Amino acid sequence: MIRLYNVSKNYGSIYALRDINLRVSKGEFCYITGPSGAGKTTLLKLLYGAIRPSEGKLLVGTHDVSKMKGKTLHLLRRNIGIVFQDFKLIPRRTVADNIGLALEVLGVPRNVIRKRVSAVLSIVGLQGREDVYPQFLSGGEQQRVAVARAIINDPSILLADEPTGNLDGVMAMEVMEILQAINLRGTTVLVATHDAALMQRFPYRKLCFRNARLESS
Amino acid sequence: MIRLYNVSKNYGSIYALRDINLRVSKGEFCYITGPSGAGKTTLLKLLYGAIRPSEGKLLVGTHDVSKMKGKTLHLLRRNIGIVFQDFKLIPRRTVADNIGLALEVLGVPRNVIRKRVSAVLSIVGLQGREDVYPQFLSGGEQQRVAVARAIINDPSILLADEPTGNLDGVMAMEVMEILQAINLRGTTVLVATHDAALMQRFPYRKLCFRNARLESS
Amino acid sequence: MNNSNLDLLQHIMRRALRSIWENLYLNAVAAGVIAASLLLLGVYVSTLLNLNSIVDTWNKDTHISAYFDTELSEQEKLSMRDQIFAMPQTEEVRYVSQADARNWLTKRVEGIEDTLEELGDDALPASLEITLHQNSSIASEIEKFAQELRDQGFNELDYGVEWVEKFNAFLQLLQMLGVLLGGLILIAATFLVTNTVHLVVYNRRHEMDIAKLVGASNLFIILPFLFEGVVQGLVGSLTAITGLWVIHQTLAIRLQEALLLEIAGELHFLNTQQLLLLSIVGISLGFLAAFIASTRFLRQAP
Amino acid sequence: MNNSNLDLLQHIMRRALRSIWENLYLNAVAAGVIAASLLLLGVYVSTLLNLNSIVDTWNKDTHISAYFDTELSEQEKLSMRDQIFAMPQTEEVRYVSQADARNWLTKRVEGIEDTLEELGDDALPASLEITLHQNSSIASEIEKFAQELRDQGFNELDYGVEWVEKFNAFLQLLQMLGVLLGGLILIAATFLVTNTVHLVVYNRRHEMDIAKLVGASNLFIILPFLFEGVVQGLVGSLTAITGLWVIHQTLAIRLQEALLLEIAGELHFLNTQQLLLLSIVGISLGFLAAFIASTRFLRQAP
Ligand SMILES: Nc1ncnc2c1ncn2[C@@H]1O[C@H](COP(=O)(O)OP(=O)(O)OP(=O)(O)O)[C@@H](O)[C@H]1O
Ligand SMILES: Nc1ncnc2c1ncn2[C@@H]1O[C@H](COP(=O)(O)OP(=O)(O)OP(=O)(O)O)[C@@H](O)[C@H]1O
Ligand SMILES: [Mg+2]
Ligand SMILES: [Mg+2]
Repeated sequence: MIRLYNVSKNYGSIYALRDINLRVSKGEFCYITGPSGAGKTTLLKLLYGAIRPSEGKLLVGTHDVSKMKGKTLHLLRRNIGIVFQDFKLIPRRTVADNIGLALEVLGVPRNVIRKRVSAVLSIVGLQGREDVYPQFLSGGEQQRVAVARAIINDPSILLADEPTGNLDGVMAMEVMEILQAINLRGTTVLVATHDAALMQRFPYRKLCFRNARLESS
Repeated sequence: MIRLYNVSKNYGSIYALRDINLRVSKGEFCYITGPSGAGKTTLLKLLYGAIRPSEGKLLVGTHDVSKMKGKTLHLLRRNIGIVFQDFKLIPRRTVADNIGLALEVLGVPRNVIRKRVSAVLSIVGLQGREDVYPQFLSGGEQQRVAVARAIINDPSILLADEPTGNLDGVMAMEVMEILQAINLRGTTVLVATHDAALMQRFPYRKLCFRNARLESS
Repeated sequence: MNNSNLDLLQHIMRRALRSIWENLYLNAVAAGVIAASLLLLGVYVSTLLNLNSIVDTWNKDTHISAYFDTELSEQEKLSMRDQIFAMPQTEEVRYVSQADARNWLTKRVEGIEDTLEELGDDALPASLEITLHQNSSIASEIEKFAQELRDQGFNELDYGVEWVEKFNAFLQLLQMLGVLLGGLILIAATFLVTNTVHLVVYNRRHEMDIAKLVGASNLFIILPFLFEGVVQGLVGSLTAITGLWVIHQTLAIRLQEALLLEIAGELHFLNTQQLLLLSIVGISLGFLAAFIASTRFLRQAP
Repeated sequence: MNNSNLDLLQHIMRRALRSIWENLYLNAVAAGVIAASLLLLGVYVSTLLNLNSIVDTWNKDTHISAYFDTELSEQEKLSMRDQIFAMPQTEEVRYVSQADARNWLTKRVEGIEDTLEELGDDALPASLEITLHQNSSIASEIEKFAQELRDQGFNELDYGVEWVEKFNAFLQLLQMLGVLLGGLILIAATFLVTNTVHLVVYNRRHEMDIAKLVGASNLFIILPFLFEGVVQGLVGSLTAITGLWVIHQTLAIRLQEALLLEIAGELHFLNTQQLLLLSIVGISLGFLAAFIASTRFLRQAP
């Protein structure tokens, strides 16, 4: 599903990732871990095409992401659900609009969108919060909205960047269970996280990054 | 230092805080904990005057915050250092400008600001990153910049909202040690956090919130 | 177009309307800039058109006065008139008797009345007022015609074409200036509107970035802006036309009453075709600006 | 002012300059709007002033022609002239002999020359051209003066004040319209500039919010904007003055050459005082807009 061949990403003299070789199969569940600044977010950004590798080749599904142009990028992204580290919610849109956007861009009818939105909201424990604006939610609630948006269109790949950073232990477990359930339905899941307790409780393959290098896999 | 008398905060029918009575002495170190949406951030916002209580009275130092007007609020805030849950860094300002802002508003000369900025940056482990823009930093690095800005003017109160949410275990300990050191110099420190491991390792008084109420203190 | 595309179009239209609503001020500014530039253009064009039509009437009025020798008999004068009427350039010939001439002068020069009375009927000569065909009413043609008249024995000719020619040259200058200014106005307007739309795009940049990240196609991003631009152009055009109409109704007509009625004839409003052209210019302006601003954004998006 | 306040001022000035630089486009728009409104005002005011001064020369030209009876001797005519010169309203009296009168008419009425020659010297009467003091040069006063002349035995008077009066009324209408339009322009400009500055504020809202949260006083927030507003006003005023100068140098002078030289005298540019006033209006506009926009922000900030 995901293959990296000698991928590097540098900003001037700063290397965010250096010479990464990696293969994640379809349906796998992987943690991406490592200290702050190790390159976890950078790896995810490469996978959804927000940045292009400085060197190397990068395949996601059937797409050669290292060569993809702006015009076709959306075809890749429609198969990927993303939970961003900084949530990336639109402040002036309600929770329902924020989550529904991922279906709007596919041309799903409004009434279908409405039903799916309230379904995923109750999955993340925010039922009835459709019409609230993100700025009126707590940090953890915003994070769960981000999770809801990522899973609404049943993506074949789910990328989650620190999806439990603002959640208490119980809630973090619940979110992990959601990700696990999605994984069981066949979705490839990559979770960047610092949370050792989480990784202990849900043991999966770990990709450990340190100083821009993949240390163990 | 901090006193709350029957403080409530509601948004329409939603109560973010309900009937809180609380007293934190000068020089104390307190955790504010509880599940997502319990009212932790709301408490901190009340303390630095971003929102006003719907009911009750709120004293911070010599200031009656529940009655403070916009014109005098800055006098309160100059004594408070704040680490925001969403960092609140200015995207188009370098790290140095972001951190220096807290001294600029006091009329500290530029050369003094420059020295203090590089001093606090090395405290949080980001020496030499003065001229980088926040969007080019990783989540954890941004969080440490936020910590640096909060401590630069030696505030008498430090409010930190989830200051280790984006940090790995080792880095989280380091930040906690910074907060501890500041506390030892006499600053009252309030840290909102979910991180049970942290609270175990650095045992201090815990204010547990649940459903907008202060459950234990 | 299948169902999904129809739904997509619906989403896009809703976004456009919402964006117009949420950025009402900026959209109003864009429409206002379009309206202002069209108004300027419209005022200029309609001023020019009206001046042109005034000059046309003046040109029609250009006539040659050919004075008869006082010695000629009435009979001879009339036969000469017929002769001149037969010339190809001639549109109309009017015989002005001595009495007519006296009337004319009396009306124009205050205080000369009594003087003329003292002088008696013979003071002013009779003349022919010759009006030429439109296409002969230009300075060079008139000069040629005058030469022919001289050949026929008229020694005194009177034709004041000079001032009209001068004014015509001035009009041509205005016209050239107008093309130049009009071009400049349109370029300036496109620039201003592009930048205003760019502010709208800037305001929604965060939202657009996120839309792209969750799989929006480029069309999904820019179509709402294009629609917005067309609406701006439409509103701007209608505003400009209303403004032109109001200006025409008040200022122009008042001006006409106050000063120009005698020389101006009637002032005309722009005709339907010209108004349509103006609207098309406005709508194209809005569309172009939106296109430039939104594709400029796409090139920067992650 | 202690040291810390000086440093604070330094920080504030640096922020203002940085904001101008970072929002160059919006600042240019604001300055441009100010420039455009001042330009409009300036063109209008200077047109009015020039028309006024033209009318003044016309008014000065208002004179009464009093025609002598042909029977009077040269001696009698001159003594009557002295008598009229002694009247309080009289500014100047010019004796126009028969020869002078003939010259005058010949110049003005084409084709009359020969006619007059045939008539001989006695055809036109001699007259007095009487110019009145400025404050007597209004219709009612002139009428009164004319009555006095009639009482003195002049039966033929000639004074064509009507058209000038009509034009004066038109000018007064223009002046009133100008005050109205000027007011509207200034209000519209304030609105536009306020909203443009509001966009600058909006762009920096996030930064201002954060500054407030780390302890910035209200003055620290709004002073940079006020400074920015003054700079906008200054730049706008200078641009407008340059524009006015260019317009004066090209259009006005060309117009004068083409059409108006004989009636217009010289067209004047605005004087230093008027230009200064224009600049003050511009700067106040920028300041006011910045004040409104930035304090509006303060009321919304957390
Ligand atoms: N656009 C950029 N320009 C310059 N440097 C960058 C840019 N993006 C990332 N970096 C640097 O690359 C390094 C890796 O960043 P990345 O965001 O991948 O870290 P991370 O593993 O996600 O850290 P965290 O756990 O703190 O989120 C960091 O040191 C960061 O400063
Ligand atoms: N401006 C607001 N309008 C409406 N509801 C609000 C507003 N601000 C906060 N709330 C609600 O108040 C509750 C408490 O929010 P708060 O941010 O204090 O939670 P928290 O304890 O910080 O949670 P987290 O750990 O997720 O950050 C939440 O349910 C939130 O949705
Ligand atoms: Mg990261
Ligand atoms: Mg919170």
